[in-house]
Amino acid sequence: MSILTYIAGWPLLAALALVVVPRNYRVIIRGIAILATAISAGLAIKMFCQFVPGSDGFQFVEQHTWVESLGISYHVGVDGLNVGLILMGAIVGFASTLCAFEIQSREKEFYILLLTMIGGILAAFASLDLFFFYFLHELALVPTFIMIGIWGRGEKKNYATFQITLYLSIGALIALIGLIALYVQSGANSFDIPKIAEQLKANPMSVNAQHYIFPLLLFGFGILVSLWPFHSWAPLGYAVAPSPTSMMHAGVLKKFGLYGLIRIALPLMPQAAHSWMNILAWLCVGNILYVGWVAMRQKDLNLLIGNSSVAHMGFIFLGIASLNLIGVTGAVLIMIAHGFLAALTFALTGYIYRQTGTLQMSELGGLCRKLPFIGTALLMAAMAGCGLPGFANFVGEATVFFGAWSQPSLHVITVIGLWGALVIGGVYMTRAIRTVLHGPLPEKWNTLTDANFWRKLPYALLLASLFVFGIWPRLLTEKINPDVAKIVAVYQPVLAVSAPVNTLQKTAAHKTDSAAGSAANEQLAIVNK
Amino acid sequence: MEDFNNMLASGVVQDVFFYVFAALTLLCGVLVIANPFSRSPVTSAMFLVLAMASLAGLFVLLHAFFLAAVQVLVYAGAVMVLFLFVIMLLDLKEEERRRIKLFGLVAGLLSVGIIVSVFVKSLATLNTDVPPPTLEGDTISLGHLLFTNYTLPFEIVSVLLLVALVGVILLSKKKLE
Amino acid sequence: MNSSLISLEVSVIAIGLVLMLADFFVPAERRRFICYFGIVALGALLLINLSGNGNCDIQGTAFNGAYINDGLAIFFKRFFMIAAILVLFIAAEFADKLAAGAVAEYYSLIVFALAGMLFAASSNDFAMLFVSIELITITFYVLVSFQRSKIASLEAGVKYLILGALSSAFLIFGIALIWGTTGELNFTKLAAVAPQFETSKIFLLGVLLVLVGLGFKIAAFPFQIWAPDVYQGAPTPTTAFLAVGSKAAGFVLLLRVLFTALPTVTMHWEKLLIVISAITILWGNLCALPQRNLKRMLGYSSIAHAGYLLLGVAALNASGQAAILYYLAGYLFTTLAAFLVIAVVLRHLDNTDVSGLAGLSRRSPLLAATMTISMVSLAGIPPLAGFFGKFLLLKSVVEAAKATHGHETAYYWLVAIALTGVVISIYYYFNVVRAIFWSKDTEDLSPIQLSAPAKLTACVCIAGIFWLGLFPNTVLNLAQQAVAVAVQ
Amino acid sequence: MHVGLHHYLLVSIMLFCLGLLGVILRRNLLVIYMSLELMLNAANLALVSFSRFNNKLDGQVLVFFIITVAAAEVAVGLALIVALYRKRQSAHVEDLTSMKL
Amino acid sequence: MKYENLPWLILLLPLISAAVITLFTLRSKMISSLISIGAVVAGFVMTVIFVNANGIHFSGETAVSWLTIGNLQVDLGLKLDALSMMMLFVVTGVGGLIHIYSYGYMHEDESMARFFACLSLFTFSMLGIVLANNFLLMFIAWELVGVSSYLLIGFWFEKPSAGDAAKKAFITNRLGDFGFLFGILMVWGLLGSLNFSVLQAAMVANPLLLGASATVGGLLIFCGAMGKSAQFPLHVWLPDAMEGPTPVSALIHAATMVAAGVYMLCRTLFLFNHDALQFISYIGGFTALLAALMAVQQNDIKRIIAYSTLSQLGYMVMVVGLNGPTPAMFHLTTHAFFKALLFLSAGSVILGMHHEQDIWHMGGLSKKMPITFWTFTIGALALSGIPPFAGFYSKDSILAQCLDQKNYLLFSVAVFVAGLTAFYTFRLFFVVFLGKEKSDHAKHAHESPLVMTAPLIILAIFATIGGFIGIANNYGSQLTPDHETLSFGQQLLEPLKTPIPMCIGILVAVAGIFLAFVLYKNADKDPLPAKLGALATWMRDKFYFDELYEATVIRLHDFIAAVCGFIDRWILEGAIIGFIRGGTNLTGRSLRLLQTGNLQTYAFLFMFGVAVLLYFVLVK
Repeated sequence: MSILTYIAGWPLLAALALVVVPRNYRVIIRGIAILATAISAGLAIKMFCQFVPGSDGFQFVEQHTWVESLGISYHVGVDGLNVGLILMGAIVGFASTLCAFEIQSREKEFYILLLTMIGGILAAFASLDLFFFYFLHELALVPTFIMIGIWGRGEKKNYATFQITLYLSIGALIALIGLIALYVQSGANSFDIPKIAEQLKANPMSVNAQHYIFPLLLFGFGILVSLWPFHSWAPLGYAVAPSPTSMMHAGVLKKFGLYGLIRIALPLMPQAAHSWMNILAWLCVGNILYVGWVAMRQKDLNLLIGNSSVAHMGFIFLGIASLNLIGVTGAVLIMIAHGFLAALTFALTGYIYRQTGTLQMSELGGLCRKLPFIGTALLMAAMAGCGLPGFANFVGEATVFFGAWSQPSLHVITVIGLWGALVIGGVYMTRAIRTVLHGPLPEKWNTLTDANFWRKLPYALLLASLFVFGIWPRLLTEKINPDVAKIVAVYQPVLAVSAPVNTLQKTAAHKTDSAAGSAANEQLAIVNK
Repeated sequence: MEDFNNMLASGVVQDVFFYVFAALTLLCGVLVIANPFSRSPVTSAMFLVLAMASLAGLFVLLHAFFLAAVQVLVYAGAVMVLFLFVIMLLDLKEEERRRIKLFGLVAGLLSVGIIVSVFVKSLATLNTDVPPPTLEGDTISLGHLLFTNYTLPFEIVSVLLLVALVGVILLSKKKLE
Repeated sequence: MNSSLISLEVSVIAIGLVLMLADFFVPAERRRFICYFGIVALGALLLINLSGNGNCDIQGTAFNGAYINDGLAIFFKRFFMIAAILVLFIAAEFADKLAAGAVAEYYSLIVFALAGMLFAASSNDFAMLFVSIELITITFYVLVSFQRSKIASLEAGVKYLILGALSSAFLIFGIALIWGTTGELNFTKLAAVAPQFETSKIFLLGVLLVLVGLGFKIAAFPFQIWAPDVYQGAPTPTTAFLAVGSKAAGFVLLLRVLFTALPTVTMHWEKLLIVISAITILWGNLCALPQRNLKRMLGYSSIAHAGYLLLGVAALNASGQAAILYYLAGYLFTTLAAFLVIAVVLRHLDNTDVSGLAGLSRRSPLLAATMTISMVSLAGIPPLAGFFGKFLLLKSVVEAAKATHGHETAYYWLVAIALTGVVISIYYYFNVVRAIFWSKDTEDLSPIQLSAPAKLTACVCIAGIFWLGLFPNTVLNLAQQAVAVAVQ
Repeated sequence: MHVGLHHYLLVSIMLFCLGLLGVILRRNLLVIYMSLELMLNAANLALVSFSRFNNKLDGQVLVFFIITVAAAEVAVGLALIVALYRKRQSAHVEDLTSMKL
Repeated sequence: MKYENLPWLILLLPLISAAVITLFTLRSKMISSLISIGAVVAGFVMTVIFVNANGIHFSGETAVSWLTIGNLQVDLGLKLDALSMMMLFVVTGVGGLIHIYSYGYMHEDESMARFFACLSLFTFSMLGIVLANNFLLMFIAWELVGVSSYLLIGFWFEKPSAGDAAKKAFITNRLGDFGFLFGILMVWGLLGSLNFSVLQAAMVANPLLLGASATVGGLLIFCGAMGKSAQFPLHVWLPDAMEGPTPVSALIHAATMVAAGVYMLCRTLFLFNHDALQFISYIGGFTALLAALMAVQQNDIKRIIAYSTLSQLGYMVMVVGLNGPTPAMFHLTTHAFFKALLFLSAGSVILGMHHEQDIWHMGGLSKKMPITFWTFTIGALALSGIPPFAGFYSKDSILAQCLDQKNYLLFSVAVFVAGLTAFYTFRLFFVVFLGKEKSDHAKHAHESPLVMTAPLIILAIFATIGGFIGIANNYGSQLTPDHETLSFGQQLLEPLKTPIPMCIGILVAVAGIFLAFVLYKNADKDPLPAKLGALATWMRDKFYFDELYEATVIRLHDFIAAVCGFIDRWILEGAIIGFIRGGTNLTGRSLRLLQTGNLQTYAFLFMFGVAVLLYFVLVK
């Protein structure tokens, strides 16, 4: 069996096991959950290291037919697009299981639901079969509903619960229709993505068909990713959800739609994609600017973070909309980076909430004094959130900007994106830090206690991953690049026009190490005389 | 006598009888549902009996003698007796004249009107040049058919009757201990 | 002619009689256990049937083609058997709400209704169609109004009676017109001659009237009006059987009439079918939305599900009919699970409001799980049976949209409406889930004692729901073979 | 002209619709039920006349079934109405609205 | 190129120390501070070794590829040439001294470890800016510098003012960075590379490569400098930044970070066309003037120096704009010496005064803290451009450049500013050190410990001799093509080459000092407001720029945010979604009304259904 099956299988298996464990064996329940997710995280790292960049086709493939009459099969495998996502998902899953310490009542149910969610989404990312791709993602819907319902916070709980559930199912259903239509139109009589791709390569879909399938996928997935103006479920939902849930959701599940767009919509329906991209680009302005401004207005820390994470989706969409190697790679980078980041921030706010019982920023303040570790971590998270170099997010955002800029039609939007990333992001993040962490510490918070080792673990883990990929992005880009290149190859004719006119690539291209030095020297010599 | 036979042969008599029975049936039908003089269910029931009887007459004109008999026995006999029994049992008094909701009436009439019109319209498309009828609905042929081709439905109906029997007992038994 | 084909039906009727007679020999206080005999007997029959022994799965016709035993029939017969067995289990739980003296009759009537359904499954001419439908309907008149002590039950009975009689009057008249114009009662023969009557208005009128009669049974718009009241008033096991058995019987007959008897006619009516299914979906879901009474809500939702099933009819292709069969199979376990919980939990409450489920998750995890899974499956969410069924239905419609010429947009609208319906339904189904897990109403946390059979039933239902959601192969193949023979 | 199939069918159709009207207009359950019987009879008439003019007996067999079934139905129905009347002391449809909306 | 890995070590040591401190030694002040100081001092030593090995006049690069996506190539690359070497000296040298100084200054603050961690982080990122060989790497370091300054300004985060100042600095810098990255994108889009050498080669090969967008691109890149070097209109953050500990003010907001803008301009000068440079120079001149005027009426010892920093930065930017990178870098270096010196002395004064910063509570400190007094004096003289101190030479070269470019307007501005500089510097000098004590803090003031005074002395030495030890040579050799290397003597007498600016410079400086002497010799309150009236208040209130921005930029953003918030809450959430939910619910409730429970209605509906069905199928 493929390692991927194990990565996704352990959590699901653990969920099943927990069903039979009596509910008062709390330690055992936690133990099983943490162990399972730890194993799958470990396996994910192993898989990530063993992954061979740029080898054509998928790796760690496993396939079993499931319903041969419909051409549905359990088919998993990774290439550059999802290898990082699976790694991210597994790590975040582990972290969120650790953060589930904060759940005090009815743990058994909670862990079962959480593990189902984790396993499902990991498998969904690994799946190369349209049907399972959808099927496994939907496993998370009911857990989300129940988790927010039972363990959620605040008085808007019920409203938020139903809103998030309905939005997610609307999006999912629209996407489902898109997928079915794709299956029917492709005529491959198979849900297998590679098969469909081949089939369509041989005889492409009619532009007409593309033009009604693509919007279905775009908006279906878009709703799942809280594309403006379908975003309003996200901040509220994350604000009321218990932090492990919002970690998984904002961190991992949200990436599903984007992954779907890149994996399915872009390569299979090039003409439609190309003509829809301008609309997408303008919608993502809504995410970046509008939602950014909305975030500035928030009084509740979680709502602010939720809005900011919606705003971040805008950059990913921008990257996708640029339809070129740099932009799409950047989009994938942000997807991974934001996964870690969102999980981190929600974990931290969850800790603060458990300590203080509120996230109203007006009531907090000066927490850095009593919670140095949490405070510092939150500071770092905020900085990463407004695109500070050193964190993975910066790499992604910068890449996206370069990608978008090399698409002349997107110049304006790129600039808007810059403004959103650098200024607006900076403003609300620093404001939040100022009110929550800086300033005098109110009397009532003198009793707060900083995280102990076990509590620190998830935060440290997530921060570490942010740093690793932020400082050495080649770990990811080398894997992502070749496969993105395959996808955007379709659009090359389009791009050839817009690619920056540069005669210097040859000189700039092969210069690493001190060879560069000498190269530069000669040029300088020319310069100086 | 002589010319009467001629009339029979030419079918004039049948026609006359048809019109008589048809008129009778419809008239009684009308009186069943809307009787200007009395709204008591009893009168409705009596007119229903008449309607059934005259239908039996039409059956005879259609040479369905056995069915005519069954019609009289089962419907005009058993069923209507049952009705009357129930009416007596419940000694339903005169249905007090409640105000008929005008909207309901109009809409009802409208829909029924539509149905009638559609029926009649489509009736017009029926092809009329059928060979002169020769079929005789006598008991032998009917019974033969019933016990060869239609055995299964016949048996099922027997089960159905059993069910009905049980049901009626269960529903109308004074007290189930 | 091999009348041995009907051995299954005959033995079922025999079981019914035995149950009825058992009344004499069993003391009143033990009578509720009579049904376990019936369950065992039916179970044995089912096993024989599934194992393929006996001659239940011999394909062929009998009684001059009036009776046909093909894939479709076999599929539905197994379906009805399972349904009846589960309903009997529910009835056993519910028995203490029935008059002690009549329990045995209740069970036997269920079995007779089953017999009617079995005949319906393999009826191949209009006479059979008529008598089997009437057998089902008349049995249900009694079953619905069985709780004589409750006004609601009687009232539901009368409503069902009058409207049922009305619909069968239309049905008869329809049959009369069809036979009158074509001179054929047998479906197979009809299929041969029907094309030359396609223009004859009176023939089409007859077909429409037959459809009216069947539409009433499956509670399709505009003949759905009876469903909520009857579902609410009837004793819970009856409601369960009504929701599953009678609806399925309606569908098998619908499939026979539309696709075996009159395929050529049906092909011209895609618009009509599309409209009906669309309105049915919307109507059911919209009305269920503000509903607080659980049984009534399920009544409305059963209308919606009839609408979803009609998607498969409207698709006018084999995959659509296979989807209908699959969906019904899922619907069987899902609905029966829900009614089992209702029968057990809400039996003692005077009203069957959703609030009655408050705190169920603490009172009885098993029942809570059962109800949740059933609701989620009804809402059509993976990995449960309901999802795969809806998936197949939608797929068939999209395929139809691709195949058809001129009606694409109509089909796309149909899909859109179906989606709307699903989303609305998610709202009210999840409301039930909410009531189970957290709610503002006062929760009595007295744990519920479950009898072993009830536990068994719950587990069977859950297993069925998951099985159909996760391992669709077996049933899907069966369904596809079934429609393969039913539709040429 | 000669009396033919049309005339019989016309009669049966009118009878049928009379039944419909009765169901809509009358409020007494028993009378409504009688109207339903009228409709069944209309169907019977249609069948018989068809069978006469198509020279096929099947229609009459069908009528035979219909009459039997109708009888059974009537029996059950009347029993039901009686049971209801015992509870409610009324056979008026307006009094049967405990379940609505 | 020998020891080519040494620069990497120089760059990474501070980062490592920062990491080590945050991860392990936050508990112990001692170890942390030693690690941090060690890192930067080691950096200085290694710089010396490296330069000795390779000489200063060479240029090379060492790079490893960091990110390669299609035609986006970013290297982790170091550009090693005179410019970066000199800056290395400044950063590690002056930085090292300030590190040492802070050990004394901060040693009773309980979160000293955190302080040194941030300091190391800053040093790392500053070195990053200096050594970066491509735009993106420089931008990265640029951002990191911004954040470390944010951390250090907000070091005492419990003080609301500190928090606010940090926030302000960060956001203002972000505004600049926005333009900077925008410009970078533009350049990359047109030239297809980020590497400085490659770009320079390209631009030299074909100066018109940037085409129409040359001016815009240049100005956008200049925006970065505007933010970091606090040029008008983004100058508002620097004075507030004085909320940070004094060493921070000295290191970041005087010596190094604020100079980064100027450095960046010199590094990328080849990109700027004439118009862009014009604009830059005027911005610089205006800033210089504005800041000098503000400085005249400040009463906080640190703020006065801060404003003078502003105005000196204005000088540098102006002269860069006047196509004189050499004078700019020259002045940058000397300024680093004497401004650091002034700040540190001010710091020791503040410490001696127990954190009293208002100059009107000081006075007569010359006896109590002699060393500080003398070092400060040297710094003041250097700043006011009195020969033979370093400031004289660099400032003179600037004035000369102005004349050389025939830009008389800017020349006169520069001269006037020189006068003002001398005036406010010595205003401060007289009020603080001479005259009588104006508070009892002043009476009990005491000299600072050796660990603080030693750096003062070293800096003082450099502030004195900095003008003629070949700094200008080293810059010039790279920056100005026709630069001839001068011997020591030539350097000493360099100003005589351009007598006019020299004489005017000295003249106005002396005049300024004299005026200050007249006004503030043992004055115990400021006589100026009486004389100047409204103008004085305007100067004191910084010409109301903060208020202006408060009223316009911030308000506007908040307003838009409010509008979006409203739309999100009420239109999108409330109206639209509410409408859909309510609408569906209402439809359901109204459809339900047909379910009257009345059998007759049902029968009627049934029949009506049949009628409609028949009608539509058979009639229509």
